[in-house]
Order: sequence, then C-alpha cells, then structure tokens
Amino acid sequence: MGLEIFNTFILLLLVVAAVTSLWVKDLLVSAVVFGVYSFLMCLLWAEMGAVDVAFTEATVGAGISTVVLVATVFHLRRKSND
Amino acid sequence: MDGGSLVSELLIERLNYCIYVILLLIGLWAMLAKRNLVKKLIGMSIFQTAIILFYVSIAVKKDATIPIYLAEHDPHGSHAQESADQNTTGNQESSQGPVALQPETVKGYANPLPHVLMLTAIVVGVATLGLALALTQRIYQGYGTIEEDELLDKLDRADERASVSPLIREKRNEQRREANQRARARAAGGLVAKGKQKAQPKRTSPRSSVDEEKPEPKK
Amino acid sequence: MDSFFLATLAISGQDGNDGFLLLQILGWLLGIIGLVFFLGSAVGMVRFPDFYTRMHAAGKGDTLSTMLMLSGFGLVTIEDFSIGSFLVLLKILAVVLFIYLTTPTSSHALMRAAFEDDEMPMTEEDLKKTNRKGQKKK
Amino acid sequence: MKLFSLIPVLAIGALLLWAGQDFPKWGDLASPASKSSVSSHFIAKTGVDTEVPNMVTAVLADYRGFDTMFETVVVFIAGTAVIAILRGSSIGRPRRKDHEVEAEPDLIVTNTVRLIVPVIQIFAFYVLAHGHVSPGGGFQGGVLMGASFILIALSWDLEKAMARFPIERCLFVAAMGIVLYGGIGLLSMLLGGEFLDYAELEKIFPVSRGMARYYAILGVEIGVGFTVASIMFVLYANLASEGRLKEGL
Repeated sequence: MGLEIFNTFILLLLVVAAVTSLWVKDLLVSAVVFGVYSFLMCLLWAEMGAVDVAFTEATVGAGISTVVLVATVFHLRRKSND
Repeated sequence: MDGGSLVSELLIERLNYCIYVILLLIGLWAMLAKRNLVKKLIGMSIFQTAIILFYVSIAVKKDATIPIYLAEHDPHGSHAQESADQNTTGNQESSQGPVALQPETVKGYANPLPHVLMLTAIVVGVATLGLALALTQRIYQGYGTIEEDELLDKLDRADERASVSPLIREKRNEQRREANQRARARAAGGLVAKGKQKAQPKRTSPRSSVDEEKPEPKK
Repeated sequence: MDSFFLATLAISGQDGNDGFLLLQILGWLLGIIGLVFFLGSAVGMVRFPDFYTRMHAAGKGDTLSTMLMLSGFGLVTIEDFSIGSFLVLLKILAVVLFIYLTTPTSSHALMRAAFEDDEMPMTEEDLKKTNRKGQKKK
Repeated sequence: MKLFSLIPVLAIGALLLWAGQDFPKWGDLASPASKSSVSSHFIAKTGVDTEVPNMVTAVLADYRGFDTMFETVVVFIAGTAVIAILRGSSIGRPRRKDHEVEAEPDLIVTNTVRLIVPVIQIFAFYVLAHGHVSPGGGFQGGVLMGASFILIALSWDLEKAMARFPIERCLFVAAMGIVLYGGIGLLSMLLGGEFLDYAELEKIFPVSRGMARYYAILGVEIGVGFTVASIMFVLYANLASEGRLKEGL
C-alpha cells in the first residue's frame, strides 16, 4: 500500500532494462542499455530523497561507466555468444 | 501465518523488496551462468546497484524532505539569526549559540547515513569496474577470446603444455610417432593418397604440432 | 510570443496573484506542447524506415520538446518576484541554452559517423522495393 | 551449467524473500535504521557542530572522514593498477584497423566542445564548492572534471587531451589529493586533536570551531575531487587505447 505507482513503474522498468542488457548478444547494445539502467536508478533515488546519491549515479554510473564499457568493447570482439 | 497473509505481506506491502531480490538474483545469475566476461561484469554492477538500492530505500521516511536543512531549521541560517536577534531583546539565556533540532523535526528529514555509505560505494564501484575491464582487455590480448568456455579450453591446453616433464613428453612423442608410422604403413598398404590424409593425427591443435616438431631435428 | 510574455509580466505586476496564475497556465501549456512533440519524435523513431530519417525525428523532436518542457517548468516555478525564484528560472534557462547547443551537435556527430561508415540514405526506389516485398509476403 | 547455476540462485532468492517479511514497510518512520540514535544525532547536531546545511557532506567528510579517506585511496590504487596492468601490454601488436575511418575531427563537434568544456569545468568547481548547501561534493565535482577531459579526448583525439593532462601529471594530482586530505588530518593532529579532528584548526585560523570544520570540509572535498578527476581520466585513457596512451578510440 505504501508504495506509490510511480515507484513500482520505475522498478519494473529497471527489471526490464537489466534483463535486456544481459539478453542482447551485441556487447555495445548491452553497454548502452546498462546506461539506461543507471539513469532509471538515478531517477528512483532522486524520488526517494537521496539527491546526493542520485547525482553521483548520474555522473558516475550513466556517464563514466558507460563510456569506459564502450571503450573496452571497442577493443574486444563485439559479439557475445550468450 | 497462513498462505494468504504471507502473500499479502510480501507481494502487496513489501513489493519493493521483491523487486530488489529479483534484481539481485538477475545479477547473481549473470555472474554465475553468463560465459562472456563483459556480461559477467555488467551482472556484477547490477548486483551492486541492487544492494545500494536496498540500502537507500531503508533511509526513506514518509513525508520527509531531502537531508539538507530547510532555512527555518538551519541553526546558522538567516532565520536562526533573526530569532536570535529577537531573543537578545528578551531572554538572554536562550540566545547562547545555535540549538540542536527537536526530535519532531528530526523525523522530517530523510536518514543521511545510508546515503553517505552508498555514495562512496558507487565511486569505488566504478573504479573496480575499470580495473576489471583492464584485466578483461589483458585476457583478450593474451588468449584472443573473452568467452569463458573457450578460455578454459585454451588454459587447459596451455597447462598441459607447461606441466608435462620433458621425459614424459619425449615418451608420448615416441608413442605418437609410432602410431603415426603404423598408420602410414597401413595407409600405404591400402589406398594411396586418400588414406594418407586420413591417417594424419586427428588433433590439429597448436600443441600437437609444436610437440611433434621439436623432436624432428634429432632424426 | 515575446510580446505576450512581456504583457503577462506586466499584468502580473499590476494584479498580483492573477498574473502568476496566467504564468502557470502558460507554463502548463508549454509543457503539454513539448509532450506532444516528444510523442511525435517517439513515433517517428519507430515508424520511419531508415537511419537518417529516424535520426531526423529523434534529433529535432527531442531538442524542441525538451526546450519547451524546460521553459514551461521555469514559468511554473515563478511564484513571486523574489531573487530565489528568479535564480531558479535563470538556472533552468541555462539548461535550455545548454540543450540548444549540445543535442543538435550530438545528432550531427551520429549522422556523420553513419555517413562515414558508408550507410546510404534510403532512396525512393529502395522504398518501392521494400513495399513490393511486403506485398508479396502478404 | 546454466540450469545448475539456477539452484543456488533460487535458494538465495527464497532465503531473501523469507527474510523480507521482517523488513520495515516503505517509508516506515519506526524502522530500526531511522530510530537509531546515530542517524538522529547526525540530523540533529550536524548544523550545530559543523555549520554545514547539507548533512550528507558533513557526515561524509567530517564524522566519517577516515572512511572517505581510504575510499579515496582505493580509487587511487585502482587507477594505478589499471596503468600497471595495461602499460606495455600492446607493444608489437598491430592496431586494429577494421572499424576505423580516416577522418579529421569534425568541425561542428570540435567548436561546440570548445564552447562547452569551460562551462562544464566551471560547473564542476561550482558543484565541488557548493556541496555544503546543495547536492554535490568532491566525488561529483571530480567526476564532472574528469568527464570534461574525456569529452576533449572523444571529440579530437587522445593526444589532444593528453597534451593538457599527461599521465604523469594525472598521477601527481591524484597523489596530491590524498596528501591534501591526509595533511589536513595530520595538521589537526599536530594542533592537539585527533586525526581528522578539524575543530582544532581554530587555533591557526581566526574562525570559530564550527567554521573551522566548515572550511576543513571544503579542503578535504577539494582533495577528493583532485583524486577522482584524475583517476577517472586515467581509466578512460588507458582503456580506450589499450595502454598505448595515444590514438585512442
């Protein structure tokens, strides 16, 4: 009861993003969807009142870690077997 | 507790915990079952964010604001200054410096302690992710693959090559050479060209070729 | 639009609360128009046939709708003529300027990367071919 | 293998769900974490002790300063480990050419980046210095500063960014951040307090005890920002070029 509709919706979207980023066979797509996951997480934290954590996640999780993942995948084989 | 109340306890009142558990399990399953190393690392990050999400949601209070003092509660803000000025005209005792918040106002702020713990965890998390990605790049340079099963195959072969002592290797090579000669003799007895190709050793991996090449000059 | 905005400000200066109500309505209106453009760009991303047209929908619709929605937010946040609410408006306008600079640049970079990767724009003949194929499948 | 790994996963899931009945409900005011005397003390007394309105910054840099210092050391060690792992690993290895186009840096992109990089850096300093009264602080400001250099490296090439922030300078700045953090702690220890007990700094600065802690938190955050900014750039520069530190992405 205490959980609002907004939170539930974002949480379900989080599960969808997590599953998608592990499902796809292209590692570049996987990295980008992981960035989407980080942004959703940041939105959820901002809604929970943890503004500092949300700010950190927006800069670190969605910014740096996506860039670092893409930079790594650039030097590896892009296709993954599972 | 009967089944119905358990379901209502878990699925309706504590649905958020169910979703945290699902996220955590997705991350754990990816770390265990996915064979690609980058996928494993993404699973690790999902695992980590699920735990951080759990911690941050513990800090939520109903109808509470963010953990930054409102202007009227800040002991050193402009509002406190004004009240201190008013107090100096009246009561001298109560204007002695700033006052801590009352327990009722404490309930109006979200809990800052989990935020602090998790803020550093996120930054350390990206640093360790970078370290793990550097190791992944190094593995790809060394073995040419980041799939776990192929990697294990190559590691097995490398182990075998490295661990066998020279005497045993010599003996094995001799056995293999004898087997080859026998096969060649059989092939020469039978069909001419086709049989010879078939009688070649089945293993075409780099190890067998290397091991056979080494004794060659002794002949 | 500009003169209307100035007129609203003048009204709000004279009548107090009614003018701010007008500003709020204007802000809501801008936000709704922005959402309509956003929906348009989302539909375009799904419906358009090739990469360039899709980027056309995403780049243009995204920039315009985000700018509209943010300026709507900025108008809604004005509650009085204090420095605080004016500072919030100024910050939101800075974000609008930033988006005006960066989003078209990023879509340009994407387009250019696709062009140098020899991705050809779809011609009318290609469209006819795909239509024929679809009809055959049916 | 995949089915086999489902067994521990489902077992852990069942265990966690079973434990989930005991957790507090969403936004419960009487949850153990909210009722504990520690967090109530932080909320009530932070403003009195440190004069910092943002409780998260105060707890991060003052009450739990020892923790944050070693978190910063962990970030520094991760950066140096990345350099150590990737340095010289690709000598004599041909550079991959298959997905590469011969192109000048794009005119529009470079000019826009030329416009917005100073704005990003000013914003990073703003976030760093304004973290006392608004969301922000050393970690966020440092990451933004590192991101501005990554943006330069993405829009021109890695050499252009490395000319502005070479790897030796990165490591020096990162180490200086930790030295600044530990130095403030040591200074307060020399003045008679304990390690990282900033209130003792009032003996050399003409401010009250609360304001001494306020300014010391700012200094500590600047140290954290230095380390995080340079290590984030080190991570990108090494991973994008396989440790060559030139001709990245």
